[in-house]
Order: sequence, then C-alpha cells, then structure tokens
Amino acid sequence: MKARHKRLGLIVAGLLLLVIAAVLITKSFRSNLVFFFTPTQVEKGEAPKSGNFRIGGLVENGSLKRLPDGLHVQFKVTDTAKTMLVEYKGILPDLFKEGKGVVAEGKLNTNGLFEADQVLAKHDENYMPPEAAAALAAAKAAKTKDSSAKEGVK
Amino acid sequence: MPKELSTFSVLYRILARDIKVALRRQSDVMAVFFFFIIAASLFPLGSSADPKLLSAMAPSVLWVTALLSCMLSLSRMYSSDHADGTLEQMMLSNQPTVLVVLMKILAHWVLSGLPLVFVAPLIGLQFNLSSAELQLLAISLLMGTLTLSLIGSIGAALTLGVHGTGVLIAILVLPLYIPVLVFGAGAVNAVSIGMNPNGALSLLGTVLAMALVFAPLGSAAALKIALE
Amino acid sequence: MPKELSTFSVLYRILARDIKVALRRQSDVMAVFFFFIIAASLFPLGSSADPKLLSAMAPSVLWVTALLSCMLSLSRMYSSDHADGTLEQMMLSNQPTVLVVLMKILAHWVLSGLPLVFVAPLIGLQFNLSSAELQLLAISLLMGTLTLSLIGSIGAALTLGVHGTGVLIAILVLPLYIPVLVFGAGAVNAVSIGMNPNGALSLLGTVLAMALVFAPLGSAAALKIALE
Amino acid sequence: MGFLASNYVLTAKNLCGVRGERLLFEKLNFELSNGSVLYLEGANGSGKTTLLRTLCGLSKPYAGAISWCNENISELAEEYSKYVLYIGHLPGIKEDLTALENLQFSLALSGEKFNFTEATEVLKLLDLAKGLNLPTRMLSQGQKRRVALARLWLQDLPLWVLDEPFTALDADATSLLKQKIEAFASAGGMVVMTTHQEVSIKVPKFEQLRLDA
Amino acid sequence: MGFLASNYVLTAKNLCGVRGERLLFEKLNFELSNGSVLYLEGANGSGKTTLLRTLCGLSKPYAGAISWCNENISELAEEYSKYVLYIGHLPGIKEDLTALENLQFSLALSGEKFNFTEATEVLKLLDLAKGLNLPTRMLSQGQKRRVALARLWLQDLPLWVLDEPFTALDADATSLLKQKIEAFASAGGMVVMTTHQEVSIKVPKFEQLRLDA
Amino acid sequence: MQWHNVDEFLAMGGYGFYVWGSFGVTFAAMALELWLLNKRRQRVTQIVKQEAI
Amino acid sequence: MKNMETKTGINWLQINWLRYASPKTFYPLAGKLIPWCATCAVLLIVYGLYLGLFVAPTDFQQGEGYRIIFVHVPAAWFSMFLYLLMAMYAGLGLVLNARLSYMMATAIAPTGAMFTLVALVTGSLWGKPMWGAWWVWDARLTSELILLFLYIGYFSLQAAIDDKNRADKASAVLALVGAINVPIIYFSVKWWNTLHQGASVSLMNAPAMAAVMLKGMLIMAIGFWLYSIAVILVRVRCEIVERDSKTTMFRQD
Ligand code: HEM
Ligand SMILES: Nc1ncnc2c1ncn2[C@@H]1O[C@H](COP(=O)(O)OP(=O)(O)OP(=O)(O)O)[C@@H](O)[C@H]1O
Ligand SMILES: Nc1ncnc2c1ncn2[C@@H]1O[C@H](COP(=O)(O)OP(=O)(O)OP(=O)(O)O)[C@@H](O)[C@H]1O
Ligand SMILES: [Mg+2]
Ligand SMILES: [Mg+2]
Repeated sequence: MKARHKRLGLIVAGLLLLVIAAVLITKSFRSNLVFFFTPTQVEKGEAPKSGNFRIGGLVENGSLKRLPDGLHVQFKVTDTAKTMLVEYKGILPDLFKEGKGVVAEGKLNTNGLFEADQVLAKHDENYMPPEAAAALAAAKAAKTKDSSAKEGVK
Repeated sequence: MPKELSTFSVLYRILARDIKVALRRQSDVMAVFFFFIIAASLFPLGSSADPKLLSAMAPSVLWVTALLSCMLSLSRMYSSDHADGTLEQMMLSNQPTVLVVLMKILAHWVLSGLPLVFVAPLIGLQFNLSSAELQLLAISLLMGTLTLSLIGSIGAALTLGVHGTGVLIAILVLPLYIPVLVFGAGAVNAVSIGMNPNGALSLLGTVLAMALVFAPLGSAAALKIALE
Repeated sequence: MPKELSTFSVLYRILARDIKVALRRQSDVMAVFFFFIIAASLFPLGSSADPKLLSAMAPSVLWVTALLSCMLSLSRMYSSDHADGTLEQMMLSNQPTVLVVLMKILAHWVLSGLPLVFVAPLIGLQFNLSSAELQLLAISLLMGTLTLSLIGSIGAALTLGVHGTGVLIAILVLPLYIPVLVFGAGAVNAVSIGMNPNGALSLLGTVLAMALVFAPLGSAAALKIALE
Repeated sequence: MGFLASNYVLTAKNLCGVRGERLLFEKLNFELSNGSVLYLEGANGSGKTTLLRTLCGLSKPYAGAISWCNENISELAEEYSKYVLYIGHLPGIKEDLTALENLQFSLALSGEKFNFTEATEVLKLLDLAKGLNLPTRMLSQGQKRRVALARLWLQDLPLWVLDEPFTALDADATSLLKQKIEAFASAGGMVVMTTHQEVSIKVPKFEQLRLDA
Repeated sequence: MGFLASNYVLTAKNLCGVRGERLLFEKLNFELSNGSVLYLEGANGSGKTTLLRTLCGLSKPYAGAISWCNENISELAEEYSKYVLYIGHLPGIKEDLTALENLQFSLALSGEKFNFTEATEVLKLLDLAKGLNLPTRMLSQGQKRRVALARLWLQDLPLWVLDEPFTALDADATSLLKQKIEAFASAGGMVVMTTHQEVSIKVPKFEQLRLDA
Repeated sequence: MQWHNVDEFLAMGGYGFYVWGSFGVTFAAMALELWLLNKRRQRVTQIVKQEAI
Repeated sequence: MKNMETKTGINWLQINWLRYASPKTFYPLAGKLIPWCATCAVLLIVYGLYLGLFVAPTDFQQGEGYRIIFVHVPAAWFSMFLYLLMAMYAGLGLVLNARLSYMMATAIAPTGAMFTLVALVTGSLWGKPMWGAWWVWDARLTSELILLFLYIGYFSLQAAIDDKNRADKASAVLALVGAINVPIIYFSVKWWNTLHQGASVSLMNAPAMAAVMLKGMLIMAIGFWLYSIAVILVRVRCEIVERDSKTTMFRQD
C-alpha cells in the first residue's frame, strides 16, 4: 500500500516535470535560437553586435551589382519589411538569384554594411516545371493587379 | 516496527555513502578538477599563439572539455558497486529503484559536475572571457552538468559489466549529449556576440526537465537488465 | 627440455592474446575510431558559425582528440589483467618483465593508436585541411601515438588497482603527453603557416626514442609495486 | 525480533531457469514456511546461484512464479525486499569503508536503524575487533566474508538467501555461522542456502533440493 | 615429466612477514624437497596468502630469505618462475577467452608448448566438456576455478603454490584435485597449499605449519 | 521524355556529378548491404544443412 | 502432480500467442514473403527511376539538380521510420519478453543505418551545388547526424555484450531513449529556421510539388519500403538460425 502511494507520487512528479519542459520549450520558441537572423531582427538589435552571424531573407530584385574591382559583389537582403546591404567576395551558389532566398554569414561593419564570408542559397519547398512556375507567377501578378484595381475603386 | 528509517533518510544514506567513499580516496574528486584544468590547457598548447583565436575557441573548448570530463567519470558510476556486490544490495533495498538510481546520479553530479561550475570560470579567465561570458558559462554548466550526469547514467548502466567500458560509454552517451552542448555553449556564444542567451538557457532547461523524468527510468531498467 | 618455447614465441603469444581478446569484442577496436570521430565532431557544434575559426582550430582539436582517445583506452591496458589475476601470472612468466610490458604496450598501440593514423586524415577533410597538412597529421600521429602508448603505460601501471582509474590516469599522464602534443600539433601548424615541419618532427622522434627506453622500465617497476 | 513473530510463506511454482539459452532447472515446486531451511545441492554449474538470485527477485524466472504470502514477488517489487537478506558470491561490501560503515549502509538499505554498540559487539564476536577502523580492503579474504556475514546478526529480516556462506571461513567462523543459522531457524526464520562444504545443519524443517546438471 | 626427475630444494630462512605495519609471522624456517607437501594452517587473516605470495616471489619478505637450490629467489628473478606454478584467490583466467585459449596462454607464459588434444582431455576430465567453446565469463563460479586448476594437469613445473584450491569446488572436483596433488607429490613434486576445508591429503612427506594470528 | 540525347542525359544540366553521385552512392550502399547479407545467408544455410544431418 | 499443473487450461492463450510470435513459425512465413517483396521492390524502383530520370520535368529553381530528391527523400524518410520501427519492436520485446521482437529490432538496425548514411551523403551532394556548402550545422542536419550515431551506438552495445539476452534488452533501452531524436529531426525545420527547406509533402497541406515529381518520389519511397522489408526479413531469418544453432533448440525438431 505504501509502495503504491510512493509510486503515485513519483508519477505526479514526473508529469509535473514534463509540464515544465513543455512550458520552457514554448518559451524558447519566442526567443531567437536560430540558424540565421532576418534584417528586421538585426534592426531591432536582436542579432549579435559583434562577431560573426548569419542573416537570411530574399535577394531584393534589381539590387545585385558587381563592384568595379570585378571580385566583389553587392546585393540587398530583404524580409519585405527591412533590407540590408551585403558585400561578398567569392563564388555565388547556383541557386543565388534575385528574388530568391539567401543566407549570408559574416559580420556587420561600422557603416552598417554586412561583410559576408560565405553566401548560401536557401530555396523554398516548391518543386514544379518552369512553365507551371511562369503560369503561377502570371496568375499571381494578375491577382495582385486585380486586388489593387479593386482597392483603387474604393 | 519502531526501528524503521524514513524514505528520506534511506535516500540520504545512499547519497552520503557515495560522497564518503569518494572523499576517502581524495584523489577522485580532485581528479575531475585536474582533468578539466589540464585538458583545457592543452588546447592553447596545440594551437599557434593567437589570442583572438583563443577567445573565439573558448566556449566550445571549455564546454567540450567539461563534457568529456563528466563523461570520463561515468564508467565509475556503477561499476565499482557492481564489482563488489553492493549494487545488488541496493537493488534489493526497500526503496523504488528509480529513487535509488536518482541518488546515485546526484552523487555523481555533486562529485564531478558541480566542481566544474566553480572551476570553469577560473579557467575561462585564462581564455580572456568577459565577466558576462564567465557568468553564463557558470550558469549553463550548472544546469548542463546535471543533465550530463542524468543522461550519462543511462550509458553507464547499459555498459555495466562490459569490459573496455570507457570508450563504449562515450559512443552511447556523446550523441545524447549533443543538445546539451549545443544549447550550453550556445548560451555562452550568444553573450559573447552580444545576444540574449535566454532562448538557449530555456532549451537547456527543457532538456534538463526531460532528462530528470526519463533518465532514472532508463537507468533503472538498464541496471535490472545488467544484473539479471 | 624439448617442449620449451623460444623467447620470441612467448612474446608473440602475449601480443596475440591481447589482440585476440580485443577482436573478440569487435566493438573495442571500433570504439576508439568512433570516439575519435564523434568527439572531433563536437567542437564545431559548440562553436559559433565561422568556417575560418574551424580550420584554425583543426590541428589542435584533432591532436588533442587523438590524445584523449588514446588515453581513454589506457585504463583498460592492465586493469582487466589485474582483476582476473592474469597479470600475476604474467609477472611469474619466464621472460623478463620489461619485455612482457613492451608487448602489452605494442598491443595497445596496434589497437588504439594505429587506427587513428588512418582515420584522422579523413576527419581532417571535414575541417578543410589541405593535403600537405593532412599528410603531416598522419606522419606526426604515427610517431606520436606510439609515444602516447609508451608513456601512458606508466600511468596505467601506477594507477593499477585504484578505482576511478580513468580520471586519475588522465592526471598522471596528460602532463607527460604535453611535449608529444606540442611537437605533433606543432608540425601540422608549421605546414599550415608555410614553415618547415622537420624540426618539430625530429623532436617528436627524440621523445619517442626516450620513451622506448624508459617507459617499459618504469611500467615494469610500477607493476611490481602494484602487485606487492 | 519483531519480524519473526509473524507467519510467512515463500512458494515457488513451476519454476524454470535458463542461462544463455541453456535450461538449468524446470518445474521446480517448493514451499517454505517459518523455521524451514532449504538446502540446495548440485554440482558446479547446475544453477544454484541462478535459482537463489531468482528467489530474491534479482532475476526474473524464465517461467513459473514465486510468491510471498500468496502475492507474486514481481508485483510486490521493493515491498518484498523488506523481508529478504541476500548474501551472494560477492561480499557486497565497499572496500574503502570500514566494517562498521559498511554495516550501517546495509542496514539503511533495508530501512533499519543502526545501533553502533550492537554492531561493534557483533564484529567482536566475529573476531574482527582488530580491524574495526581499517578500510575493509586491508582485510584478508576470510575477514571480508565475516564483515558481510555480520549482517545476519544485525538485521531483522525473516528470509535469508545465502550463496556458499562458508567460503573462505576458517573452522571457528564456520561453527559460529552454523549455530547462528540453527538459532535463526528455530526462532522462526527461513533460510535458503547452498554450500559445497559438508556442514550439518540440524533443524526440524530441513529440506534438501538437488539441482542436477 | 622432465622436471620431476631432478632434485630441488626450497628453503625459507628466518622469514618474517608484515602487512600494513602488522607483524604476521616471524622467524619461519622450513625446507621442502621432492615429494614434500607443506600445508599452511591458520585462522582468517593470519597471513597465509601473504606467505604464499612471498614464496612465489610476488612480494618481498620483510626479513629473511627464500632460496631455491641454494640460490636466493630474488636473484634468480624470472629464472625462478620457470619452476613455480601459482594459483591464488583469483583464478587468473581471462573471461573473454575460452577455457582452451586461457590454458594455451598460461602455458606460453612459462614457455611450454600447448597440446590441444591433451588440454581438451583434461577439460573433459574436469567435466567442462560442455563449456569448451564458451568464453569463461559464462561459466559458474566453480567452473571458472576448474579451468584455472586444469593447469595442474598440463604444466610440468616442480613447485605448486596453491591458495585455497578447493574453494567453490563441488565434491567430485574436490576428490579429483586431491588425487592429483597426491599423485604429483609421490612423483616427486613439491606443494605448498592452504585450505579451510578438511581435505586429508595422504603423502609420506606431509608437513603442517600453523600461522597464528 | 525529357532528353534529346545521351550526353544531355549524362550532363544533367551541369549537375551530373552531384546527381549521378547521389544515385550511385544510394545504389552502391544498397548493393553492399545485399552482398553482405548474402554472404551471411550462405553461412547460415550451411549451418541449417549441418544441423539437419 | 507436475504433469497435472502443466495441463491446466490457464496457459492456453499464452501458449497459442507464443506460437504465433515464436521464431519457429515465423521462419517459414518470412521465407514465403521475401520473394514477393523483393520482386515488387525491384519493379517499383525501376519504375520510379524511369519516372524520376526520364519523365519528370525540370524544376523551375534547381534545374536538373533537383533529381537527387528521388533518392534523398525516400532514404531520409526511411532512416527515421526504420528507427521508430526498431524502437517499437525493441519496446515490444521489453514488454512481452518476446525473442522474435528483439530479433526484428536487431535486423532493422543495419538497413536503417544504411539509409541514414545515404540521406547524409546525398544531402551533402545536393547541398554543395544548391546551397553552396557541403555541410552546415543547422538543426535538421545535426539531428540527422545524431541519428547515425544512435544507430552506431545500438550496434556497438549489442556487439559488446555477448549474452544475447542481455544485449537485446540493453540495446532496446538505448533504442527507446534515442527515439526522442526522431520527432526532433522531423520538426526541426518547423521549430527553428534552418537552411534545410521545409516540408514539401505533409499530411496537413497539399503537396508543394508537381504531380509527376511527387508520383516519382512516392513510388521510389514505396520501392525502398519493400526493399527494406525484404532485406529485414532475410536478416531476421539469419538471426533466428544463428541464435538457435548455438543451442540445441533448432535440432530438437
Ligand atoms: C546533409 C544534408 C541533408 C540532410 C542530413 C537532410 C536530411 C533530410 C531529412 C532527414 C529529411 C526528411 C524529413 C522530412 O520528411 O521532413 C529530408 C527531407 C528533404 N530534404 Fe534533405 N537533407 C539534407 C540536404 C538537403 C538538400 C541540400 C536539399 C535540397 C536542396 C534537401 C531537400 C530535401 C527535401 C525536398 C526533402 C523532403 C521534405 C518533405 O517533403 O518532407 N535536403 N532531408
Ligand atoms: N592490502 C593490505 N594492506 C594492509 N594489510 C593487509 C592488506 N591485505 C591484507 N592485509 C592484512 O594482512 C593480514 C593477512 O592477510 P592474508 O590475506 O595473508 O590472510 P590469510 O591468512 O590468507 O587469510 P584468509 O584465510 O582469510 O584468506 C590480514 O590481517 C589483513 O588484515
Ligand atoms: N552470464 C552468463 N551467461 C550465460 N550463461 C551463464 C552465465 N552465468 C552462468 N551461466 C551458466 O549457467 C549455469 C549455472 O550457473 P550458476 O552460477 O547458477 O551455477 P552454480 O550452481 O551456482 O555453480 P557453482 O557451484 O559453480 O557456483 C552454468 O552452467 C553457467 O555456464
Ligand atoms: Mg554459484
Ligand atoms: Mg588468504
């Protein structure tokens, strides 16, 4: 009988601990334990002030340019809310394209320029033939035009 | 029966005995200290002298060393009790095996993990760490080493009575140690690059809470299997 | 006596038996491999994102890890023979104890040091080392690990019969390992900064030669004391 | 002796023991009650140790069941341990601690209070007076066994499970132990034991069980 | 048996043994020649094991000297080991190896060739036929001792030093061993041994030595 | 059918090394597993035969 | 007296159940299943390869490089799935004390480890051209590497303990403890932002893949599944014989 009580107590203690674990894990999601930071996070000061870190986002359309020395490239990384200027010397991965995902690793200099040591491409989870992609893009464009037109009416 | 001891005092005796045995052979407690200190000092020796490199290496090197020194003392956790038959006697005690195991784990922590919490910041000074980093190092080690003892106990119990245990334990336990290392060293790295370490710390807490539940269960099961 | 075996075959038997015992529990040989691989992979996990830091850390991290994994298997060197009484029997063999000890050391090297010579370069690839560095890593480990086994044997013999051996051995042996580490990792560091590694290598050779003379003597003396 | 006032029964039903895929014994049935001494016989390797460990609950029987006062011991779990005193091939003492410290710990494990003077008396009775403050490591083979056996004098449990208790003991210690076992059985205790030495134990409820290889 | 043809003498002179600052025995003098059996008696802790280890050269005597054919054994060093077969409290077998592999290694250590069929015969004689291919870890307490004792049948050395050789053996094995010792002594071997069990060994040159605590 | 000729198929749009490397590794690993397993199976059938006698 | 007790009806159910779960009845059953699984596996994998290499169109982002998906994803799925299966059998073994269950767990491990290794290698081969790095320490990749280490630990432990009974139970405990890693692998891409992409196929949402591509991938996956079953069954048969041949059990009938 006594043994049974003890076992019950142990089970309760175990469940309590599991609840604590659950609470802690949900709490940590709101914090910033991540592989990379978005420009917004950098702006808000959540990213490291010193040392290396990674930023991630989309390469802004039309922002990619090669510097006169022919070695460095510059481009802007955006998360649609904020953007950051990145400079990099080296070979870009194949999937690196304007409008696509990117993760750059390096550090922020005093001018707010992000000097990258490494640039990685991050793609999304969509797989489809180019024609389908084109059609989808067209449809999307039409839709936004549509909605903006509606907005104009209002 | 008037002569019966309370659960609490039985458990206390188990804890106290382990600590007494360890203190009797003073070298044991010292040993983890010294291993940590010596091993951590090896890294600067092996690398070309560059103070910046050194301080950048520090969180990972210190945490990995702490992890290895906790791990090294694991094979001792149950094996000597097994060899002289006292483990059998403990399994036949009138307390649930899970609690007995928990006491063994606590004793291991007090003797091997806890000292590191105090020594690590001193060694960290050698590596040029700032006071904020040192503080985080101590906090993360406090939570982390307990988790290491808990998880390690499963490995120690599983390899009981198997020869050449040291290396086998390492293989079993190191993969399970990775989250502790990532979050623990992550917390220190976070402050050193000027970020908030709370995320890493609360994940460390999650791992600790889960280990507190599952490790004693797993170890108790493993010990029963080993003694069969 | 017609049935007497030659010195050579007696010594060969001692070596062969150790290797046979180790192979019987295959995992033992594998284990040093795996420990090395897993432990070496821990360092990147603990450090923040910086590929440059990683390759700068590599020589020291790989050498220290090799050293630790050799050391981990030291406690096994004599202790199991001691526990089951075969060590007593070996001391009562008709061969000089120094030679018997030398065979035990060789067996340890074949089983724990030699494999690392082959694995380390593979792991080095992960750390972005150049082929010249990898080559030096292998050469320095070839000479270095034998020295480690020799020196380690003294520590293993001294701590015989003491519990919690793992950590105690570490403390005794690590300081003696420092020269090996400095010259071994030094040779690799030398090539990576474009210098001639021959100086470091010949120093490594000197240490090896000295260890070959003194380690068996020291170990034999320590074993006799332990058995008294 | 609080315990020995009550009535207990240990029943083994259809016990079957296997070690490493080898059948050691099969369909064993026996029942012990207060005052019984069960003496296991059998050649080396016949499974005596295996059976004793099963009786304490350290190993699970391959088939069959053991019950204590009609409750299965695997269900009683640590509740059952309150009644069993097991001394195996290994002495179960820590070599770094003194004899007294070892005994104190053994008693704590079964939840019993430790009486220092009583324990000292028992150790003196067992001719260990000289070694009281030595770590047991410094004792000879037989002296270590005596320390382990001192528990029989100090603990108050109704079932003793003894695996070759006379090993390494000299003539004096052997006869002391023999008398103790007889006294315990006649006071209502139960004993299960094995030994290869010829020691005649004289109690009314003496049973022998032969395990054959 | 090549060895037993020659004449050997083991002499102990004024031997004195100390363990951890305690005097165990003092001014022991004895001499063994071909065919002698020396039987050490004494209570637990009286120093039997200490004396036996000293006789083999594993420990140094605190005072006094041991000589083999008039040469001091500490000068003979490993030369002396060619004549001594020691079996102590520990069986001296590797639990990972099979019985045969263990015996082969033991023989190699004293430089003797190993005869596979002969060894198998001996193990069968000792009732270990079933366990021939098992690692000795899987054997019971008594079976392990039997493996260690098999060396007595296989090795050809003139001096046996046996510390409680009958421990853990069942009746069959005990009588086998007893006969073997008698046969060895009557063929000219020397034996030094201790045991707490009553085993009567009948040889002409039987001596008893009592170490008293 | 996506391909006009064999070269194009092998080139995989410039990703030949990676694509064929992946497929190669995958099927090599499976083949190795099958080979090892087959060796073991042969050993086992030997045992079965022996024991049947 | 002894005979009477064995004939009482209570053990009836138990005996019957043990019969189904017993290695001896399972052995021939497995033997019959193997050829079917193997044939289907070959057919499906060949068809899957045909779909993946010849029929499926180019991807709009990754060009032809994406075709690695047809081996990477099935291998990654089965690396995780087989671990769970292994842990389940191991747990079942502990609960029911059934030898067959342990043997299944033992037989699954090598195939699972093989697929883990394949997922890691093909992932690296895919990462180099697409991401620009062979390896990064993000949560998905790290946890998959831990999975490999867990498989290695499982083997090592089993090899180190040679009392089969104990080896089974001890490694079962390890398998169960390690199972916690699998959900972490799976959800890592959701919980943390990783370099590795999120799920293209999930139970909740419509697949973010063109139908042909998805079809090829699923068929490859089913092929791999049947391959696994066949290989595991062969291995479990070997296991049964090897274990029993050391004893007299197999010879008895
Ligand atoms: C070493 C590197 C890699 C590892 C260890 C790895 C591991 C995994 C694992 C474990 C899964 C299964 C999880 C799930 O089903 O959600 C997975 C799925 C997947 N991986 Fe990777 N991966 C690696 C690299 C890559 C790369 C470079 C790509 C593409 C560029 C990629 C694309 C995918 C895709 C498309 C899936 C399927 C997701 C789904 O639909 O569920 N992986 N990977
Ligand atoms: N390592 C040690 N350090 C100090 N004293 C010791 C040590 N080992 C044994 N002794 C002491 O030496 C004495 C003799 O021990 P020894 O083992 O020779 O006795 P023994 O006659 O063989 O006894 P037994 O019959 O119990 O085996 C004992 O009183 C013991 O306390
Ligand atoms: N770890 C093990 N694995 C497999 N088999 C074992 C193991 N331990 C013992 N055995 C086998 O079980 C059998 C019974 O062993 P047990 O120790 O119960 O015998 P015993 O009757 O106590 O013998 P002894 O009188 O020698 O102590 C032996 O034949 C032995 O070979
Ligand atoms: Mg026994
Ligand atoms: Mg003695």
